[in-house]
This record gives sequence, structure tokens and C-alpha cells, in this order.
Amino acid sequence: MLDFTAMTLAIGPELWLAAAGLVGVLLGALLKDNFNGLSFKFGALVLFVAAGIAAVFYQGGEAFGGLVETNTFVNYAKIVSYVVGGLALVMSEGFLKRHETARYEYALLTIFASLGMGMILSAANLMTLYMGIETLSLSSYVLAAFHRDSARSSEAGLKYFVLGALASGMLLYGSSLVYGFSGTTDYAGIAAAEPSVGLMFGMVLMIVGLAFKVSAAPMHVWTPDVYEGAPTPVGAFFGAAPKMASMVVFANVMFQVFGNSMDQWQLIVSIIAGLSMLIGAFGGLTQTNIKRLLGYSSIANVGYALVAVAAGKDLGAGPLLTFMTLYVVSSIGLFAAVLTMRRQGGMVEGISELGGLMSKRPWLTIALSVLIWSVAGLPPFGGFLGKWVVLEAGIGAGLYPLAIILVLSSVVSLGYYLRLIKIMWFDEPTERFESIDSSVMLVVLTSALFVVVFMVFFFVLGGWTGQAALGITA
Amino acid sequence: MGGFPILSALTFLPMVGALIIMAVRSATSGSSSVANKANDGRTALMAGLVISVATFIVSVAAFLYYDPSTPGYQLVEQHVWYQSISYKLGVDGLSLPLILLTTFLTPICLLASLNSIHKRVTEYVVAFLVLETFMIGVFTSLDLVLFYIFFEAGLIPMFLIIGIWGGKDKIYASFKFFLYTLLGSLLMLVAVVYMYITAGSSDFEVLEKFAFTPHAQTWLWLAFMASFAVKLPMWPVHTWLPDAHVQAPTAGSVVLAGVLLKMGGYGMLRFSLPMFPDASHLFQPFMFALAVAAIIYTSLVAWRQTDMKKLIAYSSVAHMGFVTLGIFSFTEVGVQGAIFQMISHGFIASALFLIVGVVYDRMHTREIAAYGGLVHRMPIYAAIFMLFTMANVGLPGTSGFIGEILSMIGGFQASTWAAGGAALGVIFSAVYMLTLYRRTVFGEITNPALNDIKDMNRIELITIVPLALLTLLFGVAPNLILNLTEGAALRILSMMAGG
Amino acid sequence: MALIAFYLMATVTLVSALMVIMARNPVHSVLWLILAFFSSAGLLVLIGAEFLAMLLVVVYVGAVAVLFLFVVMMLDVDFVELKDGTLRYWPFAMLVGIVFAAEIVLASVLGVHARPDAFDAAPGADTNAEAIGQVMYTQYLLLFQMAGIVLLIAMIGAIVLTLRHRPHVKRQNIAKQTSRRRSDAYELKDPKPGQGI
Amino acid sequence: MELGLSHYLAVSAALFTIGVVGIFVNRKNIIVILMAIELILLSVNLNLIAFSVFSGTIAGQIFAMLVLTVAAAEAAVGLAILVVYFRNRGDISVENVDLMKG
Amino acid sequence: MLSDALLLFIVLAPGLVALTGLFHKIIGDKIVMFSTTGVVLAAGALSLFQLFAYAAGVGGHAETAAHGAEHGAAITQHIITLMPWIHVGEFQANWAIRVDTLSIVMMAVITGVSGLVHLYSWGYMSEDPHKARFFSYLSLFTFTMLMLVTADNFLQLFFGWEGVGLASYLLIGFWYQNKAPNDASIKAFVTNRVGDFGLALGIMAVFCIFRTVEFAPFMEALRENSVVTPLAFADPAPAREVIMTFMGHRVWAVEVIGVLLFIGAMGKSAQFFLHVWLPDAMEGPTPVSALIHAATMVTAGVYLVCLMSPLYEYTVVAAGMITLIGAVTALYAATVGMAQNDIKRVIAYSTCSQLGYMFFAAGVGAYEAAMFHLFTHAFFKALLFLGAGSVIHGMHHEQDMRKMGGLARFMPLTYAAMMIGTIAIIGLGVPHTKLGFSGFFSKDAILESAFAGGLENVSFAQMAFWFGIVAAFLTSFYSWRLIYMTFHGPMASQEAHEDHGHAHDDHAAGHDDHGHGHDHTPHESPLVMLIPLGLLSLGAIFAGFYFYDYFVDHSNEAFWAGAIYRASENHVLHARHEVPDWVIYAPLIVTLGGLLLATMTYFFNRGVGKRIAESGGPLYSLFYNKWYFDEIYQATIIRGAAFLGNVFWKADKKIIDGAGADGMTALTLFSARRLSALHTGRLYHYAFVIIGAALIFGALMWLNVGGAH
Repeated sequence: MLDFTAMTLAIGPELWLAAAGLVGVLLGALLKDNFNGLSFKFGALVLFVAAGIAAVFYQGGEAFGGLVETNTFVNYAKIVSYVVGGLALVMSEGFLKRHETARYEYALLTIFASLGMGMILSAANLMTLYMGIETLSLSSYVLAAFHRDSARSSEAGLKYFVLGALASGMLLYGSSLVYGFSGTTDYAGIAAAEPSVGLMFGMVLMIVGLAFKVSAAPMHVWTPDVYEGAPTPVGAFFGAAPKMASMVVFANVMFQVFGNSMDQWQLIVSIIAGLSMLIGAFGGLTQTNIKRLLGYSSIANVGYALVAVAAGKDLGAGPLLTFMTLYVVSSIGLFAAVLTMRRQGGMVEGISELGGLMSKRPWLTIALSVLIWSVAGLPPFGGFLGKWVVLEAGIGAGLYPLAIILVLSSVVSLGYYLRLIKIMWFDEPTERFESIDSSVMLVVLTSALFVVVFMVFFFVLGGWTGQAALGITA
Repeated sequence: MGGFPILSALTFLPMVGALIIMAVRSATSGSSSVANKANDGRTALMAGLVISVATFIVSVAAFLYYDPSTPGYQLVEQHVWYQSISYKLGVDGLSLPLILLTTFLTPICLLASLNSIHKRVTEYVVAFLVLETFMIGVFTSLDLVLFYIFFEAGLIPMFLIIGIWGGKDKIYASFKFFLYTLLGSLLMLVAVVYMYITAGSSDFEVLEKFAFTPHAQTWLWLAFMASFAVKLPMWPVHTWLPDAHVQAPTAGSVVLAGVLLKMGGYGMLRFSLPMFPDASHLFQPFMFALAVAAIIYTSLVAWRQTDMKKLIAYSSVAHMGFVTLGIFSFTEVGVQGAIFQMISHGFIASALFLIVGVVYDRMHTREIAAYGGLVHRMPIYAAIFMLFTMANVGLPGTSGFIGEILSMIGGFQASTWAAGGAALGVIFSAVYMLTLYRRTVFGEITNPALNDIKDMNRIELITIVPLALLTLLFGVAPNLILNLTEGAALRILSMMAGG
Repeated sequence: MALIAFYLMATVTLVSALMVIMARNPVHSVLWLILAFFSSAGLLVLIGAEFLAMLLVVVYVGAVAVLFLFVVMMLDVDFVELKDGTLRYWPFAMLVGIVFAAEIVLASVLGVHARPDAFDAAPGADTNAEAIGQVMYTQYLLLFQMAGIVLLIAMIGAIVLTLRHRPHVKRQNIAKQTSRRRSDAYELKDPKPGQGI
Repeated sequence: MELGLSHYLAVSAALFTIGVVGIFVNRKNIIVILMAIELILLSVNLNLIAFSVFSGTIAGQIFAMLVLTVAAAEAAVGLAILVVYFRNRGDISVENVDLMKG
Repeated sequence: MLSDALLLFIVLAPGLVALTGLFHKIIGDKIVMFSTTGVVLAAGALSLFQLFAYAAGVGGHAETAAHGAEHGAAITQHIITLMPWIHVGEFQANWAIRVDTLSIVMMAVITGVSGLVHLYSWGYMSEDPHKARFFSYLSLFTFTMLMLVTADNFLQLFFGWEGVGLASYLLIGFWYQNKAPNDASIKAFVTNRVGDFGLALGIMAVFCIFRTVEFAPFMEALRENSVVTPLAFADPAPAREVIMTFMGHRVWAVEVIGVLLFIGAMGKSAQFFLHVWLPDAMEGPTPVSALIHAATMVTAGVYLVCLMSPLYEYTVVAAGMITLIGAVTALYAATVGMAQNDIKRVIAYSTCSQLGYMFFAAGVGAYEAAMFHLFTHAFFKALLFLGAGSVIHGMHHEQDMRKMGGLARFMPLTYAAMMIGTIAIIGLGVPHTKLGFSGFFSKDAILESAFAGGLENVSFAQMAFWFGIVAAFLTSFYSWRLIYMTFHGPMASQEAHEDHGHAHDDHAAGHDDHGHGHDHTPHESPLVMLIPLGLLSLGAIFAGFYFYDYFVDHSNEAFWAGAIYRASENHVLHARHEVPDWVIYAPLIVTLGGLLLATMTYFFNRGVGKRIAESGGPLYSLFYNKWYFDEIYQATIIRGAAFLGNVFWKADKKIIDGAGADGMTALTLFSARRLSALHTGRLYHYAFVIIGAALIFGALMWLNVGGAH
């Protein structure tokens, strides 16, 4: 009865993740604390393999009676999510060890969160979507509170949880309305259903719930607090892997499920995009905590990505993937920078602590600066072309006000990016910097190299995403 | 030469050099005492100098391969890059002189830094070389997207140059410079995207032929102008310039005034006129008003300055007003005059900043009041300063005159009011430059610190004398440039006429 | 008749829901919550969804509510003092709530006219439970497994967050005990006279 | 008037609203917020089941079961986080949850 | 005419030798001085030879020359094109040397006077430490002035025009350590620039209307009244009748061009309104004053107007303006000259006044008379200045006439030269004969022409005549006043010598030595200074007599050979022969009257002048303070500009940055802080935001759908 071939084709990576996660639980139970150190490598390996599987079964397929259905669009997102998730795990170990919280549950939860990401990407049914979201969310809540002895971490977990549950509730209520008014939970069925007020209202509530997950304004409120409070590696993970996955899911739902009602949601998504860009740009200006700042930065970047979503399936799918790829890679690199900021006597995250980094660690600084310029969308780095394709989509769809907001908020947000550059390059060193984990350095350099190389070979990346987008446009 | 990509080589040679310098330094940075560091810096500067001179030689080679009698783009290289965006390089009579200006000024900048930059020299050299690549790239690219990339990328090294090696208010100045410029160019980015979508290509040659609707032209023109007006800079978006100039190190000011400002004028000539002819005509009175406002306003402001660099910075704004005037006259004389004025200003303003740098290196102040009577101790300096004062004033026989008069003559044909206003600026320029000269160089030495100030040394002379000679040469024989730019100017005007 | 029962139970549900958020004492809130669950289970029975009604009672009342009670008791907070000053926000909250409710009601109820008033809780089967059972482990197997994983995550999460190994508490380690050798238990010393150990 | 879908939807909507309002009207106690979340999920369940029953499709009821499961898991995780939070702060007043802001 | 090579030598050699000054450190001052002086003197000799040869040739071949005149410039004008300068489309300007009568006359004047001044400076500047610089400036000036007068297009003219401005600036400010010369040099340059503003606009207008900046086609079009097709602002029309839109008004193009060019001439020639720089320019070394601010540069304006005779012949407003301004200047400067005490300033105002004569002569159409006066004036005014320089040199750099007196005893040769100069400037001569000093011929020619012009209803000519008569009276008065105060009477300087060290010896270090190295008695100047005085005296005496015929009388058409153009209806120069006798005698009478008055007040009753000065009557104050022009300009234009500058500067920071960069930044940061404050960190606020968003989006959707359904 179970068609294993179809299952593997459709959700091979998720099956692998689930199995590996369970094996991990077993290993944890058997090896106890001895698994702690190993678990990070194990987890990273699992994730990279999952990415590999996703690459192998890139074309995707349908399984479980239509509960899941994958295509290149989502499989591309899976690959990127798993890779950056793996990278986040690779560089987490040192930090967590220093904070004496390097427990194997961390890796397991990351794996399960990734499983959730995979599920929401694969979902072709509201129920699958919901279960995936909860898998991802519950893992995330726990991860956010993972520093259980830190008041900030537990507060972050609490906030994330409460607001996340509220958002889930909204999403769920919206789903129930959608189900009720279309008579089915199947994506294709909903897409085929006659649009009605109730359906549209359900859609609005779903948008609110999904927007929360991607931390788009005004559902972004949790983001800065959670980024600040959660352990840095967790922030790195949040800022990269789930961001990619949930952004693509957002797009997928909009394009696939409500593709016929685009004129109904375009305005709302545009508003969300505009607000996100503005709030992300303005909010970051006053920040002194670098993680919080990166939180705002991510809000702004989500806004940019949403411009591509608002542009619609045909124009926006490819640019969305391109932009998000470049963004999440940069984001993970930037968080790696934060990981280097540990000082004797605890965690210090004020941006002024980066002062004079250039004179002490030139290569790290150059790599970081490249990432910052890239995230800021400046040529000659990949982030610029990310912005370019998004703008192309937005303007192609005639969303001129959004295009204007995009550039204006770029300027405003440069205020804080420049401040980072300024601190690293212009200021004198405040204290001596400590040695950096080679894994962190590796991640920073890799992501910096990525944005440089894919600026030059942008056609390669553009080719990949363009092809991936065919999964839903063709 | 055949298929040798000379323009690519020209564009990326400095960047490659910068990478080599960086790599070599990080390889040898293991054991560095203080003495070693100073030595390293010197070596890096010398290496940078060699690279930039090599770049200059390559640019001269490109010049030799260029045939001024053929209009249109030459030495074209093209590779498809992404979708309809190409990596396309080429030069014409408009860009070639500006490229030569860039490659000519960069070695001078590096040489001028030999005495004034003492910290983080390797980084400085690298920043300069990278900046050079971007500057050349702006002028060589024949694809709008490529152009934009170079155009905006140049901000980064310049930001660092001002921010790291600048004066006391460097942070304010560097941020202002960056954000001001960026705001303008991002609006242009929107327009660039629109054009790319509408015309289906970002190739200059395609866009030049593509007829945008008048309505679209208006908006595109405004968006492009937002960028170029800031860059040029035009009144009233000029306020970043005095700050940036004052805070930047000498060489930074030189390259800022010498090359970066020219990108604004270049952009107007390359895009605004040929691609949006209707809008250009529509906004002509507006541009004239701004040009004249710039000339008169900033001249008067320059007169009241107490800081030498600020004065010259304001004077730059005024001189760029002539560029605007010339360009928007839509006459051959005016356009050629504007191009000439850009190049001439590249020499004169650069030299003036170097001249300020000479005394700044000795006295570490740019206050005019701190000087006076320099002629008693620095006769050679006084003579060179006088030459460039006069060139800046626009005295016939110097290149400054040619640019100004041609721009004004062009402007006169379009608006007598504008030409009249601009001519007023000629009076004011005499006022502020002579006042500056008189207060710094003439008179008795009042500041005792000046008593043992040394005259210009050999390195300083090597940096300035070429500029002086060129200023005079192009003042007497401007046709050397005018013949080169003629084809491009006529081509731009014919595209305006032909739509 | 059904209508009367519906109104009765709906009223109870809503009132107790209100009381959940209005009660001064969290223990009371939990109790009100239990009442709300009970009465909504009744609402479900009215339309024949007996299986879900039962689950609601079992899961919520049996597990969730008890968990709540447990935590409320465990976290020994002075609740009465906590509730002061809440009333200030009520008018505003009411306003927002009413608008919100109106919006949802309008959206969901207005569009529903086309639907038949007849209901069937067991499509294609005799009983409600059978109808669910037919698809639960076949068509929706994946979701069933996912639910399991979600619960596993919740378990891991709850443990990782709250479980503490107290370092000074002595625990029996059987492996350690059985692997003990005689040689581990004592050590032979050969003290020289007058030197001590 | 027959007992209809609209009745259920109305109740569910009201319940949802109460849950939602409960989250932001409560200034003192986090546990009540968690209970309000349960109310929201309850309203969703009501909705799903009503839709399921009145449309004769079973999916809604399956969905409701999943929601029920997740609600339990959510409650567990939520309360665990709450406990951790309480251990750190000694307090579960909503007003004091503002270490991080801006 | 000289060969091309020699012409090139005359024009370019001074420029080349000027460069030797750059290397004076290496080659020494002496070589610089020798080379510059030698070259310029040689050029002067050649130019004078050319002038005489040319004049002689005209005498011999009147027929051919007259024939040439009929056909315009085509025959006699000789142009050597050196190299292209600016070629942009129709805008063509070459470096060239244009040789026609006008430039021959000017070259003679320039190189002649310049050569003598070079020579003179050997003595005058003998103790200055910066001799090389001085000589190379002088040569530079000579070069640029020659470029000006030999230009064959407006642009080269402009080059020379500004070049002489530069040289003038450098020479006025030669003693750069002092405040006064520095201020004066800037004032001179800037005031000149105001004129250049007009000139530049004029050139632009010429190009715009005539599509050329070369003289030949421009003048050809005007002479032939051929149809021109302007580039803008006007429709094709015959050259003299083009109506252009200039600054919003529809006006005759020729008038516009005429007025604009004349503004340039006003600046350079220190005419009313733009005259303020000339008296201050006396801060420069005296040889400079003689060369630049008397004989050559300041006459460039007159030269320009005469050169543009084809233009001004067809203008009414512009020509009227020239007459008016010229006449006013002649009178104004004379009134001020009466009240000055600085010997050089008196001569400076005198120059100003004489330039006024030249202008109104040109304005009424007697260009030849203007050029004639320019020519003679060069000799006697250079003579006066150099004489004054000799006095100053002898008086150890004392310039205040009140501290002089009785110098005739100490410096007889200088006295003689000054007398000759004075007699020449007041124009003493016997009417109806050819007996008289050079000023007699030229000034009377001007006054008669003006009167004749008045009879023919040329605008302002009548007024100009009367102003000229009054000015002649005043000229005579102040010239003699100068002679009497300086050379006659008791030696007022004896008591002044005590504080002389503070007064004027702060020029250069060398002058102090000079001042103190000798005893304080005045002394005659060395031979090297006296030779130029002697040569110039010859010119002052005989130039008028010798050249009268060529410049303004019978041979004038042959002499000018089309270099000056007169419209067929312009008969002013001939009509002056028909004026009544009283007009011919009037100048002589008023001149003698002035002499008489001066003799009464300064020779016989030496106290009178002093008493008038001390009583400080309003008229005296007005004259003494130059009609308060400096004060008015200071209070209005300079203060106004400074005020505007300050306001703009503040506006830059406050308004532009306030509304722009800084304001936006502040606003941005303010909003950012506000936004941050919204992130209270409280759960219920966050929840409310989310719910509120849902509410609003729901409502939006509602409206959207409601609209759709």
C-alpha cells in the first residue's frame, strides 16, 4: 500500500531526517553525555546528507495520497535550508561548549526543526502544512529557550512561544475557514474552489500566521527580542534555515493555493512587504546589540523578499529564491561574526565590541565587511544582484511604490550597516580579541566567498533559481 | 592586438594588483616590528605606484588603439552575463579622456600619499587601487547594469578612505558622503530596472535607440538625475562635498574632485541626453536654474570660507555648474565645453587639493588664518599656487578658461539668462580665489610656526608639475582634447535630435 | 430541542471562556477552562461528532488541564495581588474584541448560506469513530506519524528545559557497582616508622 | 430555525475572539495566556469539526485530532518554558517580561 | 610692413623672455633684466620703425592706400596664423597675429613705451630684491598686450584682455608683503573681471548671432549688411538689423553686442562706475603705472571700441552710451584729480579723464581722433608718470605732494620733462597752425569732432563737447597744480622727512636701505631713468605734429586703410573742419584759464589750496573722496555680497542640510527611536499588534472583496 518509491521521490530528505532524528534520540539515550560533542557533527552530517538527497531527488514527486508534493521550487529551498542549517550547527558547537550547554538535544532539535522545514516545503495539504509548522515551531521554541539558565534566553523562548502559538492559532483558524469554504484541505482543491468571502478571510488569517513565521511586519514584533535573547547559534539558525523555508512556503501558499486570488492578496502582501522594509530599516538604527540589529536587518530583508512574492508567481518565484539564497548565506556568515565576539567574563554583544577588528583580524574583517555590504545590497557583491532581481520582479509587476520604499529603506538601513563597518574599520580596538573557532572562520569565509563568487558567476545562481522556479511556473 | 581584451585588462589591472599586494602582505605579516611596518607601508605604496603607472600605460595603449575619426564605441568586448545583461566594455570620445584622467591621477594620488599617510598604508594602497578599478569600470562599461555596479561600488573604497584616513569629523563626512550618494543612485537603480524591463536589454546601444514614452522619460530622467545631481554635485544637493573634501586625506580629495565628480557629468551625457531627449528638453530651464544657482551661490559661499579645502570644495561645486550649463545647452560647443571642463577641472581641482595638502602636511591645519606670507619661505609653492589659482579663476591660456567659455557660449545659445548668471560666477571666482591666495601666500608671516616651513620637496613637485604642464598645454592647445571628444559630442546630440 | 440545547451549551461555553480570562485566581481559570471544554464537547455531541467530543474531554480535561493545574500549583505565586489593575484595559479590549468577532462572524457566517443545514458526522461509515478510523491510518498516515514526532519533540523539549541533574544527589549506578573490583576498594600502604602516611 | 453551521461558526468565532482578547488583555499572569491559547485552539476545533460535519468530509475531523495532539504538545512545551522562566525570574507576571525591548 | 619673422619676434619674444624669470635662481637677476629689456627694446625699435615706415609709405602711395580703404581690410590686413586654438564646430579661434594699421599703432605704443619702461626700471627698481620677477612680469605684460592688439578673433583678444589683467594684478601687488598693494591688486583684477563679464557675454552674443568669433567675417557681415543666420534667439536678417531676444527683451543684436563689449572696455579702461581700481592701482611700482595704467593697458578699451568701428557705426544706444560714459568720466575724473594730494593719484585720475576723452570721441564716430589721442596720450602720460616716478625716487619714495615743493632746483631734468608732459596734456598749441604739443592736436580734434557730432545730432555729442571743455579747464588746473606743488615754492619736504621712514619705506627691505643710505635731500635720478624721460619728451612734443595728418587729417583714410570703418553717413571727422572758430579757440581759452587759476592759487598764493582743503567744503570733500564711490561700493556691493555669502553659507548648513542630510538623518533617527519605543518588549503589546494587523488586513480584504462583488 505504501509506495516507497513515490515517498522517497517526494520527501526522501524528510524521511531521512526523521529516521536520523530518531536514531539520534537513541544514540543520545545510549551514549548520554558522550554524545554531546559528537551530536553536532552528526547533526551537521545528517543535514548535509539531507541536502544531498534533496539534490538527488530534485525533480520531486507526489506521495501519501497528495498530502505531500514536491517540485524543484521547494526542493531548491530545501537544499539551501539544509545546507545553511548544517552550517549553523557546525559553528554552534564551540559557542555552546563555552556556555556549557553543548547538549545533544540541541542537534536533535535542529534536525527535527529541519524536518519541519522540509515538511512545510513538501506540504500539499493544509494539514501537512500545519503539522510541519508545529514541528518546526515547537523545536524552535525550545531552541530559543535552550540557555535555560539565562533569563534572556528563557524570556525569548517564552515570547516566541506565546506569540508563535497565537500566530499558529490564527493560521489554524484561517485554515479552518479555508477548509470550510472550499470543502477540502488539499492545495489543489482549494485552488480550484470558488473564491468566497469566507475563503478570502481564511486566507487573510493564514497570511497573518505565515507572515509571523517569516517575521514580516507587523507580525515581526517577536523577532528582535528573540534574536537578542536566544543563544547566538540559535539566532544564526533562525536567521537562515527556517527563514528560507518559511519564506518559500509563504510564496508557495500564495502562489499555489491562492494563486487565482492574487488581486485579493497582492495589496496585503505589498503592505506587509513595505512595512517590513521600513520597520527593518528604521528599527535597526538605534540598536546597540548586534543580534538585535541583525534581527531588524532580517525583517528588512524579508520585506525585500516579499516584494518578489507580491510580484506574483511568474515574475517573483525565481527572484525570491535568488534573493533568499544570497540573504541566508550572508546572514549565517554575519551571525558567525557575532559568535566571535565572546569575551572573557561572559557574552558581550554590544556592537562597539567589534571596534578595531580590522587591525587585529584583517581577513575576518574583510570577509565580514563583504557580507555586510552584500546584505546591504551594494555592488560588487551578490546581495546587490539579489536586490536587483527582486526589484526587477517588483517593477515588472508595476509595484512602483514598493520599489521606491525598497530603495529608501536600503538607504536607511545602510545607516546601521555603515555603523558596523565604521566600528570595525575606523575605531580603535577596545580589547584584545580571542581566538576564533576554525569552524566559525570557515563559515564566515565560505559565505563571503559565496557572495563574491556568485556576483561574478551570477548567471550560475540565476540559472539554478530560474530552473527551480519552473517547478511551479511551468 | 586583435582580440586582446585591453579594456578588461585596463579595468581590472589595479584590482588584481590590489589582491596581490594584499596576499603578499598577509603572507609576510608574521614578524612585523614597528620599523618593519613602516617599511612594509612604503613597499606597498611603491608597489601600488608601479601598478597604477602600469595601468596608465595600458590606458595610453588603449588611447593609441582608439580611432577618433570613427564615432561610436570602440575596443568593444562583450560577453553575455545574466539574461540580457552583458559584460560589455568599450570606449568612445566621451569616456576615453575620463579614463586617461583617472589613470593619470591615481599614480599622482599614491605619490602624494607618500608623505601624508603613515598608518595602515597597505590597506590604503589596496583601497586606492580597488577604487581605480571601479572608476575605470564606470567609464568603460557599455551595459547599464555593469555601469551601475561600478558606479556604486566605488562608494565603498571611498568611504573607507575618508573614514580611516580622514580628519577629525571623518565619520560624519564619510557617512554623509555615502548615504547622500547612495540615496541618489538607488533611485537611479529603480530607473535602471525599469529601463531593463521595458527595453529588454541594458546595452547602451540598444537603450540609445529605444524610444521611451515621454511620460516614462520624465520619471527616468528624474531618477537618473537624482543620482548624477548628487554626484556632480549640483546645488542644492552639494552639501556632502565640502564635508567629504575637508575630511578626506589629500589624495582622497584629489580623486574625489578629479574623478568621482565627473561621473555625474558623464552620466548626464551618457544617459540623460541621448536616452531621455524629451525629458532633457523639458527640464532644461530647471537645470539651467540649478546650474546658475550653483555657480553664484557656491561662489559666494566659497568666498566666506575659513578652511582652505572647504573653499576649494565649494569652488568645485561652482565649476561643476558650468558642466551642467554646457551639457544642457544641447549645443556642440556647450557639450564639448562641458566635457572639457570636466577634464580641466580634474587637473585644476586636483592640483589645488594637492597644494593644500602640501602645507597641511607641514602645519596640520587648513585654516586660512593660520597662514600668510608663505611666499617668503616657499617661492616655488607660491608660483605653482598662483598658476592654479589663475587656472581656477578661468584665465585664458589655462585649461580652466576653455571649459568655462565653451560651456557659457553653449549656454548662451540656449538661455542668455543662464549664460549671464554663469558669467557672474566668473567674477566671483576671481574674488574668492584671489582672496584665498592673498591671505595664505601674500603678506607678512604672522604665524611664527611658519618661519621654518620648507618649500615643496621633490616628490611634491613630481606630483604637481605634470598637472601644471597639462593645465597650460590644454589651455593653449585644447584641440588635443576637443578633437577626441568631438565625435562623441556630435553623436550624443544627433541621438537627441533623432530621438 | 437541539437548538435549545445548543444555546444552553454555547452560553455556558462562552461564559466559562470569558471567566477563564477574567478570573482573579488562575486555579479558577483552569476550572473554568475545564467547564468550557466540557460544554463544547457537548456541542460536538449535538452534531454527532462523538469521537472528537470524547477526545476533547480525555485529552484536554484529562491531560492538559491537569498539567495546567499542576503548574499553577507548582509555581507558588501570589495570584490575588497579581490581578489588580486589569480592569482598566477592559473597555478597549471589549471594543477590539467585538470588532474582531464581528469581522470573523460576518466573514464566516455570511458566506455559508449555500451550505445545507443537514449534517453528517460519519461520511461513508456507520459511526463517527469508524469514519475517522478508516482514513486515520491510511490516507493520513503521514500526519499520524508527524503527530508522533511532534509529541516526541515536546517531550525532548520539556525534558531538556526542565530536567536537572543535581550534582550532589547520590544516585545508584548499577554498572558501577557491579564492575567494582576488590582492588578498587582498598589500597595497601607500607608506612615507614616514624614517618606517617 | 434548524441547528445549522452558522450557529457553530458564530460560537467558534466568539470563542476565538475571547481567546485572542485574553492574550492581550491579560497583564498579570502568563498561565492565563497559555489558557487563552487553548481556547483559541478549541475554537479552531469547533470550527473544523462543524465544517467537517456539515460538509460531510472527514478531513476536518482528522485535522481537529491533529490540532488536539499539537495542543497537548504545545501545552507541554509552553509550560516547560514557563517553568524555566519562573526559575530564572521567580515571577510569571506578564508585565515583567521586558528584559528585551526596543 | 615687416617680415613675418620679425612680427613674430615682436609679439612672441617678450613672452618667451618673460619665462627667464622662472630661472632667475639659476641664471641670476642680471641676465633676466638684460634679456627682457633688450628684447623689448628691440621689439620697440622694430615696431616704431614699422610705424614710421608705414606712415611714410602711406604718404608715398596715398593712391594705393585709398584704393585699399575702399575695399575694406582685404588688402592691407595681414594675418599670420600660428596654430589652431579652439575648434568646435563653427566655433573657430586660432592663435594668430593680425597686422593692420590699428595694431601697428598699438604695437608701436606698447613696445615703445614698454621698452623705455624696462630701461627706466633699471634705475627705479635698482634696489629691489625681486628684480627678476619684476622684469619678467613686465615682459609678460608686454606679450599679453601684444596678443590683445594683434588678435584676429575675439577669443585671442580675450586672452590678451585677461592676460594683461593678470600682469596688472601681479604688478600692482608686486610688493606683496603689504596690505595696500594686495588689496589694490585684487580690486583691480576683480573690477576688470566685471568688465570681462560684459566682454565675455558680448563675445557669446557675437557667436550666437554671427556664428563666428573671428573679426574678419564678423565685420564683413556688418559692412556688407549681409544676411546672417543666428544660432538662436533671432531670425535670419541682414546683419545690422537682426533683432534678438536678450534676457527676455527683443532688442537690436548690434546694440546688445555693442553695449556688452563696451562694458568690457569700461572695465579695462577704468570708465565711470568701473574706474575705482585705477587710482588704487598706483600702489604698484611707478614704472608699472606708467606702462600699464597710463600708456597701454587702460587704452585697450579704446582700442576695442575703435576696432569695433564697423559695429558701433550701426549702433545708436551703444554709441550713445560710450559718448555719455566717456564724457562723464572725463569730467568726473578731472574733478577728483583737482583734490588729490598723492602725485601718482593725480596723474591716475588724469589718465581716467583722458580716457574719457578718447571714448566720447569714439562714441561720436571720430575713432581716428580717439586713436590719435590714445597715441599721443601714451607719450605724455608715460612721461608724466615716469617723471613722477623720478620725483618719487628722488624723494625717497615720498608720494604726497604736500610734502614736496621746490624740487625744480634739485632735479632740473625731471622738472623739464614734467613741464613738457604737462604742456602736452593740457594741449597747448596755436589754433589754425601746426604749432603745438601733441595733446593739442589730438584733444582739439576730439573736441571739434564732438561739437561737429553735436551739430549732426549724434547722441550726447553736444554734452560731451561741453563736458570736454570743462574737463580741459580742470585738466589744466590740476596739472599745473601738480607742477607748482611739486617743483615750485619752498621745500615742504624738509620737515616731512622726519617721519618719512614710517610713511612709505615699508615697501621692500631694499627700499629701507635706499631711504637711509643717503642723506635726505632730494636728488636727480640716474641717467638710465632720464634717457626714457628724454625720449618720451620727444614723443610728447612731436608725435602730434608728425602724425596729425595721418591719423585724423588728409591722409587718414589712406593711413587707416580700412582698419577703422566709417559708415557712409558719418562725416564727423570732416565736419570738424567746418566748426565755428570759437569752438577751435575754446579749448585754448579754458586751458589758459585753468593755468591762470592754478598759478593764482598754487604759485602765487601757495596757502590757498591748503586752506581750501582744510576748510573742507562739501564740494571739496566730494572731490577729495572721489565722490564716495569706494564707500558706496563697499557699503552696497561688497557688503551685500559678503552678507549673501554668509547667509548662503549658513543656509547651507541650516536650511539645505537642515532640510536635507542632517534634517533627514535627525528625522530618521527620531522615527527610529519612536519605533524602538513601540517595541516595548511586552507580550500583550506584541499580541495586540498582531491581532490589530489581522483586524486591519481583514477589513482591507473586506473592502476589497466588497468592492469586487
